[in-house]
Amino acid sequence: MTAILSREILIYAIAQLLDGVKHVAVGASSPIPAAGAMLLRAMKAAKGEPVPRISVLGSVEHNFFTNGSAELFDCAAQGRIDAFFLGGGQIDGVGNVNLVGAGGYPQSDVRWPGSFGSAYPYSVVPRVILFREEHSPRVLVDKVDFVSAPGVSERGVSRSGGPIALLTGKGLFRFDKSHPGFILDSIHPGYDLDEIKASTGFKFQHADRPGRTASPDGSTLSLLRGKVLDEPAGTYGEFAAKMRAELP
Amino acid sequence: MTAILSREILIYAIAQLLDGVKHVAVGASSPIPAAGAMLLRAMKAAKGEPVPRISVLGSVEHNFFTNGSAELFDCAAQGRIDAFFLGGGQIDGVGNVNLVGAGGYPQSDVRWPGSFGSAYPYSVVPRVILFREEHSPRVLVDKVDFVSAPGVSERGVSRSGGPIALLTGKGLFRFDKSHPGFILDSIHPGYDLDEIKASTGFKFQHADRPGRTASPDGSTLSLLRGKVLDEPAGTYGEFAAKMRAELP
Amino acid sequence: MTIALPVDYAGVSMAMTREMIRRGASDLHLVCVPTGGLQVDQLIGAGLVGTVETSAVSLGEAGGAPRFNAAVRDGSIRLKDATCPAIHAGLMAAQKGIPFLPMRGLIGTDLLRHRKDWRVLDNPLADAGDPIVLIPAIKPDVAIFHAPMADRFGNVWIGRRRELAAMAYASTITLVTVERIVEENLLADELTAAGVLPALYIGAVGQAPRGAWPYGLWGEYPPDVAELNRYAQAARTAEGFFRYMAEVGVEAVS
Amino acid sequence: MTIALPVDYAGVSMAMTREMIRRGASDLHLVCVPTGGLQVDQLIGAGLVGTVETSAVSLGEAGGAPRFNAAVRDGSIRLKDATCPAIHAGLMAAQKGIPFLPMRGLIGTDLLRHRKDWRVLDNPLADAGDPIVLIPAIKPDVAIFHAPMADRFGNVWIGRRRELAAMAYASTITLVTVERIVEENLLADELTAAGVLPALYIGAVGQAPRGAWPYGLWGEYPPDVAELNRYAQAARTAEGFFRYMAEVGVEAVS
Repeated sequence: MTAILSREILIYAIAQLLDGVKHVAVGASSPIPAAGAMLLRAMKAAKGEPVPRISVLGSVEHNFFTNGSAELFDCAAQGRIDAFFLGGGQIDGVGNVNLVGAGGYPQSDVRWPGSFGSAYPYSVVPRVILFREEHSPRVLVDKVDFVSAPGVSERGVSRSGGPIALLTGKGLFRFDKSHPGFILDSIHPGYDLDEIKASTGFKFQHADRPGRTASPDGSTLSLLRGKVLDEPAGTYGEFAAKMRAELP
Repeated sequence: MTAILSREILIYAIAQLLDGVKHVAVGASSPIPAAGAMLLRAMKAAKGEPVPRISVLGSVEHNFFTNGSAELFDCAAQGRIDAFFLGGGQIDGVGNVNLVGAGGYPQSDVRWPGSFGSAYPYSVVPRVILFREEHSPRVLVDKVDFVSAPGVSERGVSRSGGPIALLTGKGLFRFDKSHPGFILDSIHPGYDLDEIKASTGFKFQHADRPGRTASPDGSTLSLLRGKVLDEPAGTYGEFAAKMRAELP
Repeated sequence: MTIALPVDYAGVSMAMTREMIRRGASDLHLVCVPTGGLQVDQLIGAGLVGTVETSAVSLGEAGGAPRFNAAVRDGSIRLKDATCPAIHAGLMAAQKGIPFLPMRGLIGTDLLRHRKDWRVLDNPLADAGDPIVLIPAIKPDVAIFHAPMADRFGNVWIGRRRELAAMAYASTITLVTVERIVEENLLADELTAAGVLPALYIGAVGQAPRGAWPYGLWGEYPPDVAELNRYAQAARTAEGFFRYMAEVGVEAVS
Repeated sequence: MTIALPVDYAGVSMAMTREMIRRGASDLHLVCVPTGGLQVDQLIGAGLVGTVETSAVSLGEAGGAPRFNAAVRDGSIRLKDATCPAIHAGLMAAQKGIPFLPMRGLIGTDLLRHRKDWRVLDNPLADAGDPIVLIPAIKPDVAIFHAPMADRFGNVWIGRRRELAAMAYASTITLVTVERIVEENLLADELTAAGVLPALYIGAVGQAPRGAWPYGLWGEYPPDVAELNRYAQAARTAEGFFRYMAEVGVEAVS
């Protein structure tokens, strides 16, 4: 058995965060979340349990929608999507996400593409997983410069969804919406609490000795390296190819 | 030349009422309005003028919509339909239309199918032509028992469409929305003012000696009996067949 | 239980209608999208229906809907008289997960006067006045229809009959009968995909050849006009209705 | 003039974009449905644009949109930052002829704070509170896109890319380029009809083979990734942009 790669830790963490969902939507250009969902499906299938439906967004070949680009949002509004991933140019300590730009608005110093459809699924999908590999004070800020999608909403505002976790290349946080704020759940192999603190621009809660992010066991790893990556050019062929290129 | 049939008078009257429209929608089960629209198209084509678009509603074979049964209403809302026809179990002197039932509600003595989509196009299509061959006090009532679609709207209510005329088997009325009420425009051959008065349940304005509804001239009649009815089994073949059966 | 049912020409699952009557149910709330016919009339005649929300119920060229009309006279069903675009608006609100859709053209109708769930609001985006009606979301528990084909993966081909998709989006679950089930994935080819309601919305698909009979199915077979007329005649009385239903093999199992 | 333009994978008429730049225009108001890319970047770079209403502008894998980003920094375009479902909601309101569509999920965003045309209303159907945002109708003058085929009657086949239909419904007129024009009526066969935007909405159709290039067209050809990267590099400066455009044969006629 070769050493477990850091991305395999991320994929396994995502599979665990998704446990129990019936339908997860993942972006076509998000191989790690997609692989996490596919790993969960393989794990469920191996145990003979019901498998989650995985919908690949923005894939021309595997487009499973037939009502244009509004259908994803409608589908989420109807409660048909249980989990979703969101990244961000900036993410702050109360779960706000900024996809618009840094330094002023509208004449931002650094302009990113824009908010896309972030706010809506963030407000209606029950399990939104914030995923950003870069874990630095530049990304994880105290307060975002622009709120594309708010982490929590004021009392009285209808909201059925929101963030449940933030996964980075260094650690996993759980989101506590009552606080609101992030609680460090575990640290990935190779990092420590000081490193996490130094690279996180917002305050977060943590145990004195936070746990280590779990690595997949042997059988899970062989599912990941086998079934998930080797899946032939079927529904998820393009992901498999991407993953194969990224995971030596 | 054979004698002009009473239905040919109606078809010609409709063609005149539609003069100038760019797009008229007609029901698949309304051969006279459809023939009127087709006659106008033939008359325009003969003069080398732009022809109106005719859309046949509810025809399975000639369905020109692709967004389900909501598209007609959306299309009308967008201002893409200039003229439309409406009948009614009862029509009253201020242009109200009843398609629901007579005598009480909800436990009507006589129940008709229901309002269908009447109110919406009545409110947004600029030229709605009320068409009902039966001209009797039972149909043309003083006040409808149920307003499926109102003839006029209160001041301040947004309304861009409404009735412009009422055509029956006995005469043609114009609608004056400022009054509001009907003005007898002309009486079809074979009827007179006394007959119209006796068979109309609402009060209406009229000249002392109302005019006679125009008959198509020779060339128009040959268009009607030729091009319109003989049109091969093309777009309007089913109408042609219906009309041919009805017009000996 | 609220059930969304399509207009007579869009694809009516008469096969499932007969099965529903055999199995029985009570106090169903039917939402006709946007009008009803034979299916609604039979469900009412068999005593399954408590409420009908519709823009119209009729047998088309075969005349009025006899059991519906009788139930209206008796007051044995609750009527929510609507109009086509209001039904579409309510379903669209459910599709979008919003509480209501605004709609013009209803002020001055007796429909509005009798629909206490429809509310008039002065358009907040206008300077003054401009009353507009708010149609609350219609969220059926189940949508039921009949379509030409489905694939092995549960994708259903509805062609351009997009009111069927609108019903499905708005409903918690959708049950479909089809003429045939095909091997190939209907989403794999852009030509067929354009007319597909994805499996995501579908609870179950059953094969029922000629499942719309005596209605027709667009692109497949025409309506059986003689049979529709026979029903229209027979169902003028409750006795005639039950006799007819027994003749076509539909009796409550109880 | 307000122009609706589709997302990069739906069918972008780059052929018409080049023609627009040659002919020139000013102070265009672009509505991206729901995001923009190369087309929007080139129209901005060529100085045709006054306002951009969009959920995002980027060149996807090729990176940020250089002329858009520069214009944002300079403040030389007016920005109406939106989010995908709000663009869809505004177009849907126009489609339905209603003044607004309500939408949840926007309260607490800075999008809402900067969009003075979006209004918060307490949901009139709730007992108390429940604030919801009203998105006003978006009514473009023109919608422009590229599609695989049209027929001689002006019917355009858009397949399952129904945002193209949504754009057309909302817009006064729609201009389309297509890969090919076919002889048969696309509405005559239910299989093709399912993916048709009817001629009713179409102002003009022009044939432009590979008219989406360097974008791809679904079901037809993939994007020219090398060319998109070449543009992304070249357009980092205004000079580089004009040099690139001249190289691909696009210069203002003036």
